[in-house]
Amino acid sequence: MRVLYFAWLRERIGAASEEIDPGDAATPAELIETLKAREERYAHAFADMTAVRVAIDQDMAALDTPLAGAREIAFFPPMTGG
Amino acid sequence: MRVLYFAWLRERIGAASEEIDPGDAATPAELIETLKAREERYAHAFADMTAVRVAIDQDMAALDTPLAGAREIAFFPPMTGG
Amino acid sequence: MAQAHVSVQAEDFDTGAEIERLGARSRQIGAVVSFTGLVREILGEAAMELEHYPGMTERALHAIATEALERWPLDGVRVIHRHGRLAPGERIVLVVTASRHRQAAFEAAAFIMDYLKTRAPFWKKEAGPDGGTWVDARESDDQAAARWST
Amino acid sequence: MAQAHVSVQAEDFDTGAEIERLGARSRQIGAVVSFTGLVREILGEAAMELEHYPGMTERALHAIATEALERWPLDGVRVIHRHGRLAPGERIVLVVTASRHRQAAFEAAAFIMDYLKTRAPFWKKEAGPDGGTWVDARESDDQAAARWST
Repeated sequence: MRVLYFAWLRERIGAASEEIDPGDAATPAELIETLKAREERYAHAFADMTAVRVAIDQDMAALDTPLAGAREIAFFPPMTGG
Repeated sequence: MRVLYFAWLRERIGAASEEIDPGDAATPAELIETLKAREERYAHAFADMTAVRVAIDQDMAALDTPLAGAREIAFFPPMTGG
Repeated sequence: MAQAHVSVQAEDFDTGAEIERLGARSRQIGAVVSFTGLVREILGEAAMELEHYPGMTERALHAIATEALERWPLDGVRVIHRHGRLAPGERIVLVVTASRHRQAAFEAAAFIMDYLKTRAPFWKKEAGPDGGTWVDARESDDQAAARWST
Repeated sequence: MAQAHVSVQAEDFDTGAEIERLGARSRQIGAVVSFTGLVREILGEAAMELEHYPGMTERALHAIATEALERWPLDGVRVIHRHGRLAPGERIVLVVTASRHRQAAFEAAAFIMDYLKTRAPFWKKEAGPDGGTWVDARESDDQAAARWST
């Protein structure tokens, strides 16, 4: 599964994208827990979950949306365009 | 006193402006009555008073606004700009 | 308070240049809203004639623009209204508002257009046989203007 | 229903040309409203960097513009959003709506901007010492977007 990070999530994790095997993770929230347990930089990036938004296959999703069949998942802070 | 007419009021009266001695007329409504009594074309132009608007010295006014000291009075239909 | 800039003219105007000019007035401006009014084609390609009341027109537009400046935190207001003969597709009116807040810029531009429709002394005549037809005022314009009075 | 036309690009755009192009689509268009967003000068002359999510950005803008076309009687919608490095005073975003009714054009443009602020994947970083600062999302933008949900 391709995982993308934007803005300060990208900076804290130190990568714009990576291939990750989601393992047993069935939702974005579970995927985040897997990553946090794996390395400190993920724990740091995902410390404040109120500031984390998620998109599955380029559509906005919730942290508990099923990942089933997803090819691309993106994590980013609230948007500040316009 | 200078009296101006616009749009179909101008066309029906057949003049864009004229000098008129208001006589005893103390308001635009009284001035209109004076004009209507004077000539048929005014009676025709001012037949439907719901469609007549008035400005005194280039500010919107009411038909019963005192004319005292006015130099220019204008009659016209509701505005249709923009 | 910023100044309103109002023009009544027969000539066309450059929408992009007006927007750019107003936006460049201050580095605090984050939002520029414009309204462009075009002559709609009602019956064929006939042009229309826009009559106005010279002197009062400028006064009325200036009063409306100044009221907008008093009601909203604006950095600039520009109003241009044409008169004379105009063909379908031609520009009639331009309103541009600049502000640090986008909602202020949107509301002020809508307010100016609503007030302009009922308070600026312009009258439209559509060309046609029998010398043409004067356009009737619309009740919906009165209602649109009324929503701003508190 | 008219089609939405959306662009995400690093290059600047020509506001006047975009307004003219949309207004020329139909002789029934009487109202063209535009919103231009400019980079405000917050702390000195420092530029900012606008990051986005290629692919999703276009999808999100297209979805927002299409929702506006469904909600209001529009004859056209144009949205351009820039990304990359932008200095104070530069244009960031353009929204243009065309309609036969001025209120539809105004409301649709305001709606698109409100939704764009909270639903289009852009992130602003202000340049500065220590590598710059990511701009915080504002609660007022969430509230502005919420007023359109019924």
